[in-house]
Amino acid sequence: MNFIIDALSWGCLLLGSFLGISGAIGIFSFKEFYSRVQAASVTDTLCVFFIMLGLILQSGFNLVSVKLIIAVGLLWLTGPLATHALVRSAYLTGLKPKLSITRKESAKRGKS
Amino acid sequence: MINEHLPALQVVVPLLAAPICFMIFNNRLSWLFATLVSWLSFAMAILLVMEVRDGTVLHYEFGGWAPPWGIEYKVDILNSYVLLIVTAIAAAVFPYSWKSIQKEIPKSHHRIYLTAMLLCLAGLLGMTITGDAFNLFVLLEISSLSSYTLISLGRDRRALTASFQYLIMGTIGATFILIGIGLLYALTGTLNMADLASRIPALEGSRTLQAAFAFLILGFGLKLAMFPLHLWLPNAYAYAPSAVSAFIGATATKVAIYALLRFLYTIFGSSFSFDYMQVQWLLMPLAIASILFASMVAIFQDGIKRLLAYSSVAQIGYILLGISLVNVTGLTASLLHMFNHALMKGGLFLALGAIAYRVGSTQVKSIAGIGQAMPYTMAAFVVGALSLIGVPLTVGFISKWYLILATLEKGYWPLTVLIIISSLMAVVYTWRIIETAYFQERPAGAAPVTEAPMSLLIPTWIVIFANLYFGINSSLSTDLASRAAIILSGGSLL
Amino acid sequence: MMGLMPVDLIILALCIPLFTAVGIYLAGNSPNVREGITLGGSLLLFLTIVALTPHILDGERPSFELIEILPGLKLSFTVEPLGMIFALVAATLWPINSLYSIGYMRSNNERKQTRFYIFFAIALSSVMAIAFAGNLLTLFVFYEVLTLSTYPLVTHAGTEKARNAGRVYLGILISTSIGLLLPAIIWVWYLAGTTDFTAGGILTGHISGPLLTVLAALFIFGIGKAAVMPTHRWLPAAMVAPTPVSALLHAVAVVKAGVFSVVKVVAYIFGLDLLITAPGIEWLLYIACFTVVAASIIALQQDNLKKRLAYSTISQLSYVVMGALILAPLSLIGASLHIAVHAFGKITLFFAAGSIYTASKKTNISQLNGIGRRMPWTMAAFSIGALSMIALPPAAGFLSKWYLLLGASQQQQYIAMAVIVMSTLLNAAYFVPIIYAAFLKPEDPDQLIEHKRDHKEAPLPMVIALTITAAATLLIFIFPGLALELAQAVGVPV
Amino acid sequence: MPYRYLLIIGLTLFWLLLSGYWTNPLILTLGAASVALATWMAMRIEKKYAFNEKGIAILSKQHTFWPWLFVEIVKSNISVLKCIWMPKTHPISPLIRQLKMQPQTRIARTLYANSITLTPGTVSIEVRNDEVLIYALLEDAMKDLEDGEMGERVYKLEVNN
Amino acid sequence: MFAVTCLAILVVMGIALARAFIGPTIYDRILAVNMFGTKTVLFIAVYGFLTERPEFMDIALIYALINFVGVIVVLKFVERYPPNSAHSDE
Amino acid sequence: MMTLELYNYWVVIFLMMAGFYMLIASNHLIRKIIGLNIFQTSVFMLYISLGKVAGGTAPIAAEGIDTYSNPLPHVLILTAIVVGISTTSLALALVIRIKESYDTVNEDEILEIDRIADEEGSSA
Ligand code: NA
Ligand code: NA
Repeated sequence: MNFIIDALSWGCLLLGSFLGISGAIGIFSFKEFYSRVQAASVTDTLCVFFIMLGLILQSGFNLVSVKLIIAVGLLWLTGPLATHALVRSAYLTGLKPKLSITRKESAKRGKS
Repeated sequence: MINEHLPALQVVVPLLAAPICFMIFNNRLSWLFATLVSWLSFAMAILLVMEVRDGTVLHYEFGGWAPPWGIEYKVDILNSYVLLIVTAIAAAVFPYSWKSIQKEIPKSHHRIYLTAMLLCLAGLLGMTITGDAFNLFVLLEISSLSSYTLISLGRDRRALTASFQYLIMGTIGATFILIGIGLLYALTGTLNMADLASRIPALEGSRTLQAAFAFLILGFGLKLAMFPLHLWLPNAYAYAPSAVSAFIGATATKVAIYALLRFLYTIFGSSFSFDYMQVQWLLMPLAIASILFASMVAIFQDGIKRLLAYSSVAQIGYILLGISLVNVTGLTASLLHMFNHALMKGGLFLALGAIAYRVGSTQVKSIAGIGQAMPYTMAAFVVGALSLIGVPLTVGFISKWYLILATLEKGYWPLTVLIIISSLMAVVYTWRIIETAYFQERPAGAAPVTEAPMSLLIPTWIVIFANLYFGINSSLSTDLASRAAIILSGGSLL
Repeated sequence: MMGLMPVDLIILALCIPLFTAVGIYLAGNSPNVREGITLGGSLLLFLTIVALTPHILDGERPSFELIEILPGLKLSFTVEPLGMIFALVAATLWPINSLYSIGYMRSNNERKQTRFYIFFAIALSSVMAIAFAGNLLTLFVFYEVLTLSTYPLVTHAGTEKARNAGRVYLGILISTSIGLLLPAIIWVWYLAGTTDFTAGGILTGHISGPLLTVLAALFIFGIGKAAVMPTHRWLPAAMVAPTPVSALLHAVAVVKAGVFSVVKVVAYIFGLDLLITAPGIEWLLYIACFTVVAASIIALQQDNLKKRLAYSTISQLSYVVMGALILAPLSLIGASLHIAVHAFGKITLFFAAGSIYTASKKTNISQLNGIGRRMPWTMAAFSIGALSMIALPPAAGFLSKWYLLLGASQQQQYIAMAVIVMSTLLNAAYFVPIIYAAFLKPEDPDQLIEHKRDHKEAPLPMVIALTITAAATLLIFIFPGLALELAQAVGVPV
Repeated sequence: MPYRYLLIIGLTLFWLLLSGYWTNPLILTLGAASVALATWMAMRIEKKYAFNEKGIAILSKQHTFWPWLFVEIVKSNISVLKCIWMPKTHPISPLIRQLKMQPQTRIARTLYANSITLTPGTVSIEVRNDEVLIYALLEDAMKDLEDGEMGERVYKLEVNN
Repeated sequence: MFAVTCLAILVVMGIALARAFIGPTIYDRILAVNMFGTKTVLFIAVYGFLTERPEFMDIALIYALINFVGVIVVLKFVERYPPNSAHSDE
Repeated sequence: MMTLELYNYWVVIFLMMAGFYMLIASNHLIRKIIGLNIFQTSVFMLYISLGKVAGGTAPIAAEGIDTYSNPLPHVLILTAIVVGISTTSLALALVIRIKESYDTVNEDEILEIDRIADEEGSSA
C-alpha cells in the first residue's frame, strides 16, 4: 500500500516538475508577452496541482495536507486574478499582441 | 519609586508623548504638551545626573529580563552628561518652536513637527542610555527617521532633496552600524554592551572583529558627519526649519559621537581601538582635514545657516581631534566640546531663527543693518559667535583650552597651531555676519525690521547665557567631563 | 576717594568708564547731558588713578582676582609701575581728549555721536584693564576687547572706504594676536604653568636657546598694536577715523597698549637676564631699528598731515620696542618713559591736525603755508609736539631718548645708537619744514578752502585741549620726577 | 443563512486550520479579532459590489461544473504543452476576439472570466457589460469558447439556482 | 525525489529570473516575477518535506498571499503611471 | 574550499555591492531607494545566516526536534525590516514631494534646476 502511494506520489512530483520546466521553457521560447502568459499559466495550474498532490500523498491526511489543499486553492484563485490584471494592464496601456489574424478579420470570422 | 524607573522613563516619556501629541488636535495644546514633556525630560536628566554624579551606575532591566537576554538601560556619568546636553537643548527649543514654526511650517504640519521632534528626542535619549547594541541601532533609526521628516518640513523645496540625501547617507551609515553589530554578535553571541566588552579582549586577532570595528567606525562616521562623510550635513542644516537646525545641529551629531566613544572605549576597549587598530591615525588626519576644509568653505558661504553648518563640520573635527589624541585631557576636551558646541550652535541657530522670523531670510546680505533694529537678537548672535571663535569667558574658550592642552601634553604643537589657525578662520566667517548686521546700512526699500518676539528671545538668551555661565564658571562641565573621560577610558589612558 | 583701599580703586578704574558708557547710552537723546557724563566720567577716572599712584610709589602692588575660569587660569589684576604709567597717561588724556572731541564732533556735524562716545568709554575701560592686567590671559582678553571696541570708531564714517580700512585694521590686529600672541601665551603657560606677570620674569629655567628667541618673536609680532614692521599696516589704514579717534588710537589707547604689552612681556615674563641669553635676539632689535628708520622715511614722503603723523607714530613706537629689546635696565626706563612722553607729544600733534581740519578743512601739508598767523595757538602747540618727537629740549621727548641712548651704549648696541641719531635727523626733516612753512611762508590764497577763507582758531574746547597737552609735554621735561620714579621701578622686584 | 454568517464560519474554519493552536486562549482571542476584522472589511466590499449570498450558493450547488472545469484545464494544458515542445507541428495562432457572455449576474461573469483565464491557452483581457475580450493562443481554443460550452455551464449555475 | 522536485523548481525559478532580466517589456518582467513567486511557494512546500519540516507550509501559504498582493500592487502602479518605455526595450 | 563554504557571505557581499552600486551610480531617486533596499536586505541575510546553527533547523518549535538555529537574529531582523520599511516609505514620500515640486525625480535634473534658480536669484 505504502509502495503504491509512494509511487503515485513520486509520479505526481515528477509530472509536476516536468510541467514546471515546460512552462519555463515556454516563457523563454515564446516570442511575445501574451503567448508567454499562456505558458506561465501551465505552471500555475497543473504544475502546482501535481506537485501539491504529490506532497499530499506523502503526508497523508493531517493538518499539513489540509494546508496543502488550501495552498492549491489559493494559488488557483489568485493565479488567474493576477494573470488577468497583468494582461489587462498591458492591453490597456497599449501593448499590442502579435496576432496571426487581425482583430477585424477575427471578428468577421467569429460572426460567420 | 519613580527614581527607580527614571532611566526607562527618560526615554519612554517622550516616546509615548509623541503619538499623544499627534492626537491632540489643537496645535497650541499640542505644542504646550510637547513643551511640558521636554521640560519633564530635562528635569529627569537633571535628577539622573545628580544620582550618578558620585560615581554610581544605574541599571534598569526592561520587563524584568536580566541582561544579556533582555534590554538593559544603564546610566553613568558619561551618558547622564549627554542626556543633560540633549534635554537642555530640547527644553529651550520646544518653547521656542511655537513662534518660529508659525512662519516656517504650514499650520497643518505643526503636529507632525512636534511629534517628530519628540520622537527624535526619544531616539537620541535612548541611544544615549541604552546598554544594548542592537537597541542602539533601533533608537538611532528612530531619531534619524524623525530628523529626515523634520528637515523635509523646511520651506524651501531644497529641504526635500536635502532630506532625501541625508536619508540615503544616514541609512547607509545605520546599515553599516547594523553590520558591525551583527558581526560582533556573531563573534560573541551577545548584544549587551557590557558582555561584549568582557568577551572582546579574547578575540583581538580576529579578522571579523576588525571588520566589525571598521564597519562601526564607518557607520558612525557617516552619522556624525566625519570628513569626508559630511556631505549630507550642510544642506540638511541649511534648509531645515530654524528650530530643527537648532535642535539637530546641537544634539544629533553629539549623540553619534557619544555612541562612537562607547564603542571605541567601552565595547572594543582602548587597547583594541587605539593600540591594536590604531584608529587614532585614521581619526586625526580626518579631523584635521575637516577642521581646515570646513572652516575654509564656511568663509565663502552666502547663507548663514550653511555657514554655521560648515562650522559644525569643523567643530566635529575638534571633537574627533580630541579623541584621536588618546589622552585623558584630549578626551575631556572632546566631551567638553560636545557640551559646549551644543550650547554655542544651539544659541546661534536659535538667534538665527529669530532673525529669520523677522527678516524672512538668512542670507548674509539680507541682514544688513539689523544690528540696531534687533539689538537683543544680534547681541545673542555675537556672544554665540565669540563662543564659536573661542574667546575667553565663553564656553568655546574652555573646550579649546583643553584641546590645546591635550595637544601640548602629546607634544603635537603643530596641532596647537592648527587649532589657532582655525580659530582665526572662525573669526573671519563670523565677522562677516557681524559687520553686515552692524556696520552696513539697511538697504533702501527694505521692509522695516523690529526686535524678535519674547518667546524667541528668551529661549535664545537662556542658551546664550549658558554659553557665558559655563565659560566663566566651568567647574560643573569640566568636572563632569573629566570624570566621564576617566571613567570612559577606564584608567587606560592615565 | 582717599579713604578707599587700592583694590577698590582698581575696581573703580575698571568700572567708571563702563558706567560712563551706560550713562552715555541712557542720555543719548540729549547731547549736553551726554557730553557732561563723558567729561564727568573721565575726570572721575583721572582722580581715581591719581589716588592710586602714591600707593604704587610706596611700593604697594595691589591685586585682586576677578574669576578663575579654569584651575590656574584666571582673570586677575595687579598694579605695578609700568601699568601705572600707562593708566596715568590714558586717564590724563581721556578728559582732555573728551573735551577736544566735543569741539570736533559738534563743529564737523559727525554722525552717530552717541555710539562714538560709548565705544570710546568702552575702549578706555579695556585700556585700564590692560594696564592693570595681572597675567597674560587678562592682558590678551582686554587687548582683544580694545581691538573690537575701537573698530566702530575707526569705521565711524560708515563709508565703504572706512569699512575696508576697518577690515585691514581688524584683520591685522586679530590675526596677529590670535595667530601669534595667543600661541605664545599658551606656550608660556605650558612652560611655566602660570602667566602671572612677575618682576624678573617667570620663564627662567623653563626655556632657553633658539626656542626662546622664537617665543620672543611670537610676542613682538603677535602684539600687532606695537606696529613693528611688517605688522604696522593697520595704523595708516585707521587714519580714516575722525581725528579724536586717531589721537586716541595713535597717542593713547591702542598703540600704547601694544608697546606697553611688549615692555611688560620683556620685563615681567622673560626678564632681561633671561632674554639676553637668547641667541639672535638682536635681530629682533634690528627689525625694530629698521622700522624706526623706514617709517621715518615713508613719513617724509607723505603730504597728508595725518598720514605723516601715522608713520611718525610707527617710527616712535619702535623706539619703545627697541628700548625693551636693548635689554638694559636704562633702556627699559627709556622705553617706559617714552610711552608717556610720546603720548603727550603725539596727541598734541593730532589735536593740532584736527584743529586745522576743523577750522580750515585743510588736510595736506602743502596747504599749510602761513597758517601759523591764523592759528597761532594751534601751531605753537604743534611745534612743541614736534620738538618732543625730534627729542629736543625743552620737550619731554628728549628724556626718553636720552635713556634709550644710555642703555644702548651700556649694551654696546652701536646699530641702535646710530639709528636713534639718524632717526632724530629724519624726524627733524619731516617736522621742521611744516613749522617753517606755517610761520614763515606767506599764505597761498589758492589753497584756502571754500567757506573757510577767513578762518581763525578752531573752537575753544579744542584749543584748550591742545594747549593743555602741549603744556604737559613741556612740564614732563621740567618736572620728570613722577614719571621717572615710576619708570625706574619697572621690572624691579619690590 | 445570511452571507455574513457564512463568511464568519468560513473564516473561522480557515483560521483554525491554519493556526493549529486550538487551546491557547490568547491566540484564540487574536484569531477571533482577525476574523472580525476580515468580516468587517469583506462586508464593506459587499456593500459596494453586492456579491450577495446568491453568489455563494452558485459556487456550492452544481458539483458537475468543477470536475468539468478541471478536465478542461487538463486538456488545455496538454494543448499548450504541445505548442511548447513541438512548435513546428503545433504552431501557435494567436488571436483576439470579443465574445458575448451568457451569464448575467456579476458573480457568474466573474466566474466565467476567471475560468477562461485559468485554463492555459486563453485569457480574458477585459470584461465590459455583457462582453468579454479574449486572447487565445490557438484558434481551436477560441472556437471552443465560441461554441459556448463553458458559458452555458456557468449560465446554468446561475439559473438553476 | 523531493530533491529532484526542488531542483526542477529551482530551474524554473532560474528561467523566470532570466526572463525578468531580459524583459523586454515591464509586463514580461512582472509576469516572470509573479511566476518566480508562485514557484517559491512550491519550493518552500517541497523543501519542507525534504527537510522533514512540513511546518514550512505555513510560510508557503503566507508567501503565496504576499506574492499575490505584491503583484497586484505593482500592476496598479504600472497601470496608473505607465512607463514611457513600457512597451519597448528600455 | 573556504570560498565555497562561506557562500552565504559571498551572496551577502554581492548583494551589498550591487545595492551600493545602484545607490551611488543611479541618478534616479526611486532606483536609489531600490538600491538602498537591496543594500539593507543583504544585511538582513547576513544576520540570518549568522544565526545558523550547524545541524540546526528552522526555529519553529515542533516535536522531535532538538537542534534549532538561533532565533534571536531573526527577531532582530524583524525589527530591522520594520525600520527598513519605515525608511523606504519615508523616502518614497519624499520622492513624491520632490516630484511635485521639481517635476522630475532625476538627481542631475534637480541639481540643474537648483543651479538655474540660484543664478536667477543672484542676478535679480
Ligand atoms: Na485560460
Ligand atoms: Na490562461
